[in-house]
Amino acid sequence: MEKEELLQIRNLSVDYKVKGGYLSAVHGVSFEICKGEIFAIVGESGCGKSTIAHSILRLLPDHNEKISGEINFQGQNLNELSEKELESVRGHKIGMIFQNPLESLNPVYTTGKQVQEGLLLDNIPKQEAWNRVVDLFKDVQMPDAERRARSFPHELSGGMRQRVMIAMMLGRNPDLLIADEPTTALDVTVEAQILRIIKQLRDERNMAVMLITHNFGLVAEVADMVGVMYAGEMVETGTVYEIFDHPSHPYTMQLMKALPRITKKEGRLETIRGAVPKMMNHQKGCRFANRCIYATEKCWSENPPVHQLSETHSFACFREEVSTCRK
Amino acid sequence: MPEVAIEVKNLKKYFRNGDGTVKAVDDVSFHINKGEIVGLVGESGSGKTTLARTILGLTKITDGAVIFDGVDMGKATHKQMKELRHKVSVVFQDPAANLNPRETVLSSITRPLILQGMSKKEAKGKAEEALKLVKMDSEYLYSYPHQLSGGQLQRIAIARAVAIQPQVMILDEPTSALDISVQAQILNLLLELQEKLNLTYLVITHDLNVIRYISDRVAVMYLGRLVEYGPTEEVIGNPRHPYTQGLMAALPILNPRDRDKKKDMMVTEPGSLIDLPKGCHFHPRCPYATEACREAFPENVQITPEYQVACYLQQKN
Amino acid sequence: MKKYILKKLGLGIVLIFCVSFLVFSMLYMMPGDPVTIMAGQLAKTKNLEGLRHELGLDRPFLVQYFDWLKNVILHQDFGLSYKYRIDAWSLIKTRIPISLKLTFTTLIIETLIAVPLGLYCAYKKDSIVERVTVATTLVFTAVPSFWLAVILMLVFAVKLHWLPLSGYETWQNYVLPIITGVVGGLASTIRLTKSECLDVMRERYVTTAYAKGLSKRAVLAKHILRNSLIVIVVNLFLSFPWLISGYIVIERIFGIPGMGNLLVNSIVQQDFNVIQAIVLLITVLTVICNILSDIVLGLLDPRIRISVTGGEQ
Amino acid sequence: MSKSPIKEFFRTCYKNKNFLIGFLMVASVVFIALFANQIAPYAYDDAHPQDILVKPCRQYIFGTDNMGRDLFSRIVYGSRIALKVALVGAGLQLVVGTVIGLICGYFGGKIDRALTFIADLTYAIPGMVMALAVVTVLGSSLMNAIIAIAIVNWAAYARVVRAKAMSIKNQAFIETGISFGESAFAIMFRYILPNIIPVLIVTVSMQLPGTIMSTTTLSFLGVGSQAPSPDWGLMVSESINYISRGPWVCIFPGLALVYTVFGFNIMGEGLRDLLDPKMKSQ
Repeated sequence: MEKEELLQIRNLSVDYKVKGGYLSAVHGVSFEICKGEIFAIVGESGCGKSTIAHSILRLLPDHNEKISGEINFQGQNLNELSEKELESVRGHKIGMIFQNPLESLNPVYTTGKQVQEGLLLDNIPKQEAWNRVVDLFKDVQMPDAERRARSFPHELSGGMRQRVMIAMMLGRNPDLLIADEPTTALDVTVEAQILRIIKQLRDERNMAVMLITHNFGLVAEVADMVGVMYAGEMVETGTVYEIFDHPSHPYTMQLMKALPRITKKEGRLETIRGAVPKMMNHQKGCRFANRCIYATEKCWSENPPVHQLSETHSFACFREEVSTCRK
Repeated sequence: MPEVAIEVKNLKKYFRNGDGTVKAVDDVSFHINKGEIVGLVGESGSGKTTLARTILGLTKITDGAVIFDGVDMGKATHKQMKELRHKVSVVFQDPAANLNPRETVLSSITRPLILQGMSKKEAKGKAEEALKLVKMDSEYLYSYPHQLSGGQLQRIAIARAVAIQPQVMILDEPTSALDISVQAQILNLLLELQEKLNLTYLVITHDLNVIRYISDRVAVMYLGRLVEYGPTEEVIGNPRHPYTQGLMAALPILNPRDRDKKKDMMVTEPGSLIDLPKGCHFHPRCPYATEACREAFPENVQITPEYQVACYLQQKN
Repeated sequence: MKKYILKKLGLGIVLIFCVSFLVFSMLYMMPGDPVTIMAGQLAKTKNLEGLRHELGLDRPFLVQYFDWLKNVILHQDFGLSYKYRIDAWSLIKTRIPISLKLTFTTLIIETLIAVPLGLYCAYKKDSIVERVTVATTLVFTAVPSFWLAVILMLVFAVKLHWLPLSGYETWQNYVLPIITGVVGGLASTIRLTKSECLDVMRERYVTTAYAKGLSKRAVLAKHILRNSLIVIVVNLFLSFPWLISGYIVIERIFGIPGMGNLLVNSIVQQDFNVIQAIVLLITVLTVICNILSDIVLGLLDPRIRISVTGGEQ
Repeated sequence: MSKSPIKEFFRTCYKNKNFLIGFLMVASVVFIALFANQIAPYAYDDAHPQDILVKPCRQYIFGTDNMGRDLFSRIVYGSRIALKVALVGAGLQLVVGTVIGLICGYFGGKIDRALTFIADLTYAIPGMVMALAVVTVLGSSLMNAIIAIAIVNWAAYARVVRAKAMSIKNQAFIETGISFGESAFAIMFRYILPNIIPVLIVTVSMQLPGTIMSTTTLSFLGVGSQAPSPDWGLMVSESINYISRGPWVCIFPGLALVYTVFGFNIMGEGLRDLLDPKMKSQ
């Protein structure tokens, strides 16, 4: 299958201004997303995965951040666009949904109206836009679509609200959907439903999805490609099978063994010692060094090199003898 | 015959809500054996947290009984209740909210001991011991909660729960707010403590993988009713109640190779306690629903003494 | 929605009754004896008894209360003013329009200045206009209106002779009182508008609106403004009674014969029936404003409509 | 980790200019009140019949009033009244409001409904009207004025405390406390109260300027402090009768009041920024 690159991120860094310097939320992250691909960015809280998602459309809530690097999307570097130019990308080319669907919807408008609002940006008649809204609601398998379009957000369940969000962002046929922890606030059964909808829409529309999550279950379920984040850096990328079958970065390796896949009768989970450090942007060395069981002198002073294991699989570490951990 | 730690009989907990009543826990009966780890699962609004709060004596029982060491909590005298409070302890989900932000770790751990009538000095010794049990340095005794990480806070909450030497510990989503690497630490710690101190756990969580890892038996709740309760392998691997089947189909796989395993997922919207259907609460979503299901809630079917299912399908077999 | 309004109305009526009882009993229990005040110090004891009987003040408390209430509701009869020896209602009647005129004008002017300014400050945060406004409002909140009134009077009436010192016949008489009133309420309205607007700007749904591709202008008009309007409009209604209260002092200083002025005079002269009537009247006004604000809130915020009429949550 | 509280205090001041300025202004008023005897050249009721309505000059830096009393001395002594109002008034409101708010928030149910209704009742009568009614019953004096304002204002504290207590009471550490047998009293005062102190400080700082102003307004209306008290409000009120002959008698007490209230105001503003990051930048 021929892959066509859609989004290319090169050396993206995001620093937050804090007293006494810059806090490095994201550092030197590079990856590509191809058309029709689900790319999952996975990592623990505070690893900067959400910051990446928000910086692509420049939607970070504070305005004291500094974004550097390239965000190449369909021949444009989004990081260099003006606010006005970016407006034509948002919603139109790239849609985004968020963790808490209730907070993400305006409580004073009906859900249908909020979806319609985006559609009207394409200068279509109101009635046509409304018909599209109902169609979209049906696309996201909203029960009783017509009536739900006239409901207010707080009258809907969590799962339905997230469907509204998806409908809203799909309305203008974007090429990329960024989903920031889309199911975290939802029950497992609802989570499964939402995931299935996202997958289906990807299949039907050949839309790429950037899925931000801390949940490896979601990754295993839907992702094609995975990027593992740790403390603001992307330590390993690969296909979902490469990551789960042959984790190569020490962090990914240990994380895989910490997943509760077994029962207590079969053994104990492995744990990772220590805690995530806070990174200021002038610090050098591998950010995982303090918790790594393989750490050497070099890890503290130099940035680790990137190893390319296959066309798709790469990781950043001084250790090269990955074959040993391939069971 | 294993010894019973807690027995819940026809427990009901109703709340008044504007015009109507909300049956948060309705006619729930089950027992937990000593030394057992029981996982309680269910979607939000299933009543699992209310059940835990009732067992903890945080909320008044509407009807039924929670029997603990032969004493019915609903009818316990003030003195009996005081004793009971030392036999159950609890750890909640949110590490940051588990400890009083204005108290030191020492004060947080020793407070329940002092309430039991222990001297301050003795209590401090116990606190040090408890910290050792959860593998933390005693220097943390003088820290305030905001100086500690989520994992550390959860360890301290566990230390406090263990320090009073309870028979039963209720763990309400103990790892939901934690990262995977820390979650594994806490789960292992809980297992270790359970073996060492011969504790009984009731673990409430929505994370089915966690339940599979640590529990001996699993209880499944749906809209205030206990629908299935039995050994973990059976309930997760071969669920009998249609709701449990749907729930387990949604169990997140932790290996992409499992993607293609066929699943019958529930496509319906979750029900709501506000608008309960007559009969079995699950029948509007149930593919096997019959006339009987719409009439009355099914009785519990005892498959083995340790395995119960509330479904008409099981009655026929 | 209907149920919601009825509920608020019912609560309002209960409140008014409670206040009427409270006010009546408070004044009943106080140390001064109205009959003595009315008859003067020199009256004979026997005459006092007669007068007391005539006024019905020797009956049990509850009987007096219900009698009073009945007269108030059926005949707008609040009893006699002990001081002026005329019907309290006819004394007050002429004063109501004066006070209302003042408060309405003030409210309108204040809103026209404060709301746009507050919105501007939120939108252009850290601009010079914002900084100046913040500093000015801080100073304004520290200036008591009685002093401001006196200073204004000193400068514009006594020294410059631009405006009359006191009275209520011409429009010039109202300029200084209204300025005082506007300044008094300006600061809090500006702050409220600004902070509410800033709060809304931080909401998640504003991010969603941007993510949809809306322009900055559209987000501001359709989402930020619309949502912050809820609190701003509600506040508008709630500030009305607050203004009436503020005008007690201002009316007194500028010698405007409104309700406030009469209230203070009646308190000094212990003219109970008049006090009761005015307090009750102002309470009714306040309760009406509260109910109106609740209704407006329900109209503007669908969450409230539904929560009361029994939807989910 | 554990810096000395004094150092911490100065660091805080450095960070927040509003608080620093406000604090210095309030401190200066406190200083003047404490050392009024040393600072004021005359007693506050010391009349000089030969020096009636003297303009500000070297002998009387703020001039004299219609009875020949030194205005400067009266204003200096008046600071004591202002601070008494602040201290006693805010203290009264704080204690009553906090206790009632805690009880409502913690117990909920019928007690809560009853007390909330009473609070609603006080909200249904505009503050100044209510205060005037109370003073009518109690009689005119400074203390009664303070009590009247407290009756008007306690509900503001109770509301804040109640809301906060309700949000805290379902937190895990409180449920845990109850589960191991804490009494209701201990839960309220050992668990909830320490955690709402920042909110209380913010509330006091917001209510205090208003309390001083309202009480002074009552004095101005003649139902608070009585002559010859050097209450700033009363002084302004007395000056109206001869305002064209001695405008300074009206100007200076007012300025003193504005200075004091402004000090409390921006100190509160600063405190709010420091203690309640959510209310920041409002």
